[in-house]
Amino acid sequence: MSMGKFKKYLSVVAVLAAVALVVTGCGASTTGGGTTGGTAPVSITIGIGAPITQGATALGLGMERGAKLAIADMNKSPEAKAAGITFTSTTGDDQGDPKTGVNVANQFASNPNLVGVMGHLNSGVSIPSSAVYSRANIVMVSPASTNPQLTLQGLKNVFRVCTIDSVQGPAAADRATGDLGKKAVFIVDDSTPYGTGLADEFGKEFTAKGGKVLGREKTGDKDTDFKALVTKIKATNPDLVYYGGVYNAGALLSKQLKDGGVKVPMMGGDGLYDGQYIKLAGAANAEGDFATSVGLPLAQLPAGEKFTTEFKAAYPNDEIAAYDAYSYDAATVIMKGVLAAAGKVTAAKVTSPEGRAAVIAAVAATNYEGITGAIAFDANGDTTNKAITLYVVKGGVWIPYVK
Amino acid sequence: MALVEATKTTMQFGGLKAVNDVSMHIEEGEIVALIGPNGAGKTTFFNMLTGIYKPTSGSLTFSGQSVSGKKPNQICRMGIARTFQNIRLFANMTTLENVMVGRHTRSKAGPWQAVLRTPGFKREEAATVAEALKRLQFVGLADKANELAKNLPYGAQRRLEIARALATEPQLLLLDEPAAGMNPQESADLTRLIGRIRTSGVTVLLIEHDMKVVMDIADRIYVLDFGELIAEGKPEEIQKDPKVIVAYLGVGAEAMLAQA
Amino acid sequence: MGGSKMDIRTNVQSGSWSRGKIALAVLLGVLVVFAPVLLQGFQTMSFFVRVLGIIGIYVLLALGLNIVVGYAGLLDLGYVAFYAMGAYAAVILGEKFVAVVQTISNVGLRDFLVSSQFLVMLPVAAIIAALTGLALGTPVLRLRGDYLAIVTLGFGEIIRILATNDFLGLTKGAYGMMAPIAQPLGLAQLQLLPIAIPAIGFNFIFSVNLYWYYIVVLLIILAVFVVRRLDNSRLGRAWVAMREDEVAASSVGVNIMTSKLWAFALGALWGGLAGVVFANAQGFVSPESFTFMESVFIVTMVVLGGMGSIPGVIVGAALIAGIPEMIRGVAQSPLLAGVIDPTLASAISGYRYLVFGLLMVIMMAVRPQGMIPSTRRAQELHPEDEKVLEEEDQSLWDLKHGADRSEHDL
Amino acid sequence: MALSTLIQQMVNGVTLGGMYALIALGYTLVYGIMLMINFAHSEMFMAGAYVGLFTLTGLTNPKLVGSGAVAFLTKNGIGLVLLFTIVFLVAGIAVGLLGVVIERTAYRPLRNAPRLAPLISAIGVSIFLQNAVLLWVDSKALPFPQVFPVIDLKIYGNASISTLQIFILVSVVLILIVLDTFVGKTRIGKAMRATSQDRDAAGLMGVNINTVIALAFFIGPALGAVAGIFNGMYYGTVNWNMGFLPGIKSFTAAVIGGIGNLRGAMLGGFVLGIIESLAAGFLSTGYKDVVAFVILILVLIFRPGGLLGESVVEKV
Repeated sequence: MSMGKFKKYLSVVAVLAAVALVVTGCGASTTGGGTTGGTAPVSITIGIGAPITQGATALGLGMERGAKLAIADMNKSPEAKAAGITFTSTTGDDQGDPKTGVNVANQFASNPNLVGVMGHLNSGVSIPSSAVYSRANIVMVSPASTNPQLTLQGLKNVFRVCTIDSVQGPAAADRATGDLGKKAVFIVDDSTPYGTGLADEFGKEFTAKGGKVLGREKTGDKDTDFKALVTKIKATNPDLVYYGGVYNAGALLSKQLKDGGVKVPMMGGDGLYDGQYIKLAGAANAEGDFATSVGLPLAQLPAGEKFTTEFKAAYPNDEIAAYDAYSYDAATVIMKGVLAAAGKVTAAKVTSPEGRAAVIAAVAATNYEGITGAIAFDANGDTTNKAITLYVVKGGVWIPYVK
Repeated sequence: MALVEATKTTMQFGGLKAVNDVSMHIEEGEIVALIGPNGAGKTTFFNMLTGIYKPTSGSLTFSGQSVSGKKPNQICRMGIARTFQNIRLFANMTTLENVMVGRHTRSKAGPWQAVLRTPGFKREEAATVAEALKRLQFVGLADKANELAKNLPYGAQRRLEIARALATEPQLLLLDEPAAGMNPQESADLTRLIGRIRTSGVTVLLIEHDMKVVMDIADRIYVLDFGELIAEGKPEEIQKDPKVIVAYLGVGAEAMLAQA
Repeated sequence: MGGSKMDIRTNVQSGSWSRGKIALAVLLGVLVVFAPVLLQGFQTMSFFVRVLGIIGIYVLLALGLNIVVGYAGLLDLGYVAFYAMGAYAAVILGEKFVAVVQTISNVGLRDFLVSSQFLVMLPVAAIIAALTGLALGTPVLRLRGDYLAIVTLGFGEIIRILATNDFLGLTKGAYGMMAPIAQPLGLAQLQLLPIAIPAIGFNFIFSVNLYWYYIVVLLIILAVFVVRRLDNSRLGRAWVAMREDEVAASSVGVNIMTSKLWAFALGALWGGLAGVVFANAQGFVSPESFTFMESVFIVTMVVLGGMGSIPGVIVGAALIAGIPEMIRGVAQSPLLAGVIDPTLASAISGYRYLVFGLLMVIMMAVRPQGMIPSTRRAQELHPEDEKVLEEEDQSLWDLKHGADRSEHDL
Repeated sequence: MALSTLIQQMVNGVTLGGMYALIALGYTLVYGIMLMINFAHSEMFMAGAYVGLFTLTGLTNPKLVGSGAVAFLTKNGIGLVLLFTIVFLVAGIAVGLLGVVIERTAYRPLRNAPRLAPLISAIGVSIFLQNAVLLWVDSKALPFPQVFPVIDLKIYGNASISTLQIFILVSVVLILIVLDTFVGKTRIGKAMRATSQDRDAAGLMGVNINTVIALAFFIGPALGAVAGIFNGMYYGTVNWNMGFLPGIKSFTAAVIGGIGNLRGAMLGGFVLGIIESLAAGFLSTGYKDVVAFVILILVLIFRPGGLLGESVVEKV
């Protein structure tokens, strides 16, 4: 009996030992190889941190698409060729889970060729991960995390190309009370940091502009049943419903509002600004709903048209999701920073500590016209592009709202 | 004062009165048997006395204190221990451990002492082992201390259950069909064991179908039938009671009783 | 008297350790202590230190839940509630503690106290979690097994929803809360001693990840020590007895409620401790870390590893928390950059949960008693003893209420 | 609060509760017979919604069935009845068979294993199925086409009930009556009840236990699939992780009603649906689940066997 047991233990140990040997052995044989580069192009890796298999996967996959498109574009560009740099990407599936996200961050940090991370989606993931990147001198540009805390930590390496809630929420409230002439709103959020923040900020400004907040409710981002809420909203008789959240649940709320006889538009932030929103809610239900989004409409920007065409060519089966374009820009910002740093410290030294510092400095000094508009960062790392566009669903598509 | 005093005790399940208006008493030092056909309410009476059921009406006292509404473990602490009709040992604990669990109310070390292994804890554990071994010796299982309870032969399992009950240091021991499934030799051993238990100062209340055991050892007998007490008395009186013979054994069974 | 005290209860635990076992323990100990140093030293491997730290937190959680599920036989599907209590207590009270300490004028003392706040929070959170366990247990432990499972599930959800709704203004709702400080006690000093062997690319600096890894390991050692001693005590025997036969245990004097409450409180305590470490290692706490699926994963660790078996539970937790990360780590490791096509690598890591689900099914079919079952449990759960199981499995509740179906023990 | 609002909330709650009741039946059937919590049941609901969606999309695709047929099926009354009959039958049978296959492969080998083993296996199945849909079908939520003609009917003041809600409610009640009769009156139904009382004794009396178990694993998932389609029609989308929340809610409903008891599951479903709607409507949406779980705890403390559970009958 004890012999069998002993054997069992022994086999466990043997496996562990083998793993340890393989792991350390590999580590010894390859480390240090990454940074030496002669005339051959230097390979620089960009981490893509997004929820791929769990969490808001539709948005996460969009982020991956956008970033990969940007990398492919950049690799074709004369600047990259001139600098002798090829960009590659590695996707870290953070599952929208903070703990897994930090694992991903640590994995990125353990990659000697990785100098920048395009990510993450959820603020709950971005905040703890940003500390890891800071320790490893990795620049992080989030296309989607809007929680103000992210850039208030005093970390020099953290940036975002999306606006924070305190810009988008009030802007939406201004449009709602101004152009749209709305006076009484019912506010709903999805209990995520994004949705809650947006809804909070919208409510504050809406009240400040003389509007009335009739009610404020929290729902879950995976909820499907809003019927009871709709009945409650209906009883308060609002002329607008504001939803802080993402289109998955938001579309359902819009549909159920209209089904339940609340025939007033629903309004939300960039989380709703997605073609899928109209599909899920049904074009008739979504008709007349509003969403704000950062920057100017793609069609109005010189690069927008090009992005749309390229996107269609690369991903014929997919539609542009909420953060595809931001992710394209976020990745581009990082790569431009890398190229600028390469100009200062040479391509081979980009992954060295001084190179990394140069990348961060270059990203901080970003000033470029991206897909989503002009991108530059303030002292905290927030985008200075505070242009917010109001979109409306008309004829089954999102179009910029014109009074 | 009687050790156990049941006054008009009734246990009702829905429309069925499993025990109906039963009054009985057990004096200290006695061996009392409770007999009756299957379904007469004997085990129900045990279950009331050990806190598994709460009597619907009537009173049930032990040493002058009501047991009604008390939990099994509280009643155990008061000094009543029992065995079960279908042996209910902790099958995957060793023989010794089974008896050690019986020392639960007689020991008090809490988790903190256990974690810190305080001198008090060590003393108590040693005492628990010693006391448990004593009980095992008493029932003749000391040599099987490290065997798993479920691996013991049937008769030994019965004795182990008794040892476990005795480890709680009861004043009253309830035995539910202890001789069930035993051969005559084992029954005889059991009878002697019950005698020794009484000698050690423990009162015994016994449910038993084996009339030989009952007649050999019981000081008094109560007879239940359909939840009602139909007779009470010394073995020889019961043997002759026509009500018992008819209700319990059926007409024409006198011969069998005479044999016993 | 029968056997000497040494060979008593050999069935449950062996009193003396064989030489092989000692060698094994030493080897394991060396691995646990030094392997992370090696991993940390090679940059490409350094992220495994973080993964090991997370695995450690799950080991701690699984050891705690094992007291409830493995020893007392109570299915708790809301264990994550205690983990959340610990994490939130660490952040909320830690912040208060730091605020108070900041007023001390002696700089050295102040800095020392600030950096050691998590040490203060460990016992505080453990007590809060244990008290929560008691508070939950008192009304619900009377319930039968499956009813208890759903009530604990509900409790876990209630805690998460309260946190999400910023209950009493304590939790900042969905925004989440930053941990009070970044630099724990002694880390700065440890970082003053780098080890570098450039020839093999070894470059070791004591990282934050390594710091929390060692803290977790210390807590695990403490947990194993405590749990072993509990198992082998009056309370531990009461748990086994209760699990085997509630009616019989109760009739020989075991107070079922008290024993269950102890199991609940002592189990919850480790959840609270794990929460403190998580909050500090993560630096940020938000409700999304404490979902029902977390509870499910912890139960899975206990069952897959082997209920009631300390090595089993440890291995179970390590594998379940580790496998998906390992698959990801290996598939996406820059080491394999040239070997595996990146698309294939991300496809592999995309399939890891599918494979994981399949493995759970296969594992249960092949080894339902868990990978390393406890000696007793293995006997208890031997399929041949089906009949015995069914007879024993009546609980006090059934007997009292005359339930017609036998209520299986876990 | 206006009476019409209260009535509207009751309508909402009863519809939601009807769907919970259907799913809860699956939990309770399996629990009654196997004494196991079929954790993968929520995925039956999800699978049902997907199969229903694909069948419906297929049957309304002119390229597949011809535009004449599509017009008949979607515009004509008889056509609609036929269309939905096919959709529900296909999904019910497909998912029912899936349930049987899962029982065969994942649970049957574990019949004599420790109690928690099937639970873990079920969790594994659940994770597998979710990821299978995520990887092989679509990671995005898919819209559920609105073929069913939805018309709102005023009932009192502002309160109204839609034809879809009526359809769901009537169907649920019919299903419940049929199932109750089936289990109460038919031979195989009696065999199921006998098995749930005492599996061994039923086996000795000549009941084929495997047939009964397979049947429970067919009916439960089939009902779950029906609920999944209702869910898709009612809310308009399907999603790979849509089963999770209704899954725990329905399990809660089954326990509130008294797990193992069919009528209990039905009652529990409606009770939970109504509580949720009232809590969301009159207290706060954010706390509606807290209210639901607190009610659950209270029910169990005061009626430990659930509303229609075993504690009602006390016997020896």
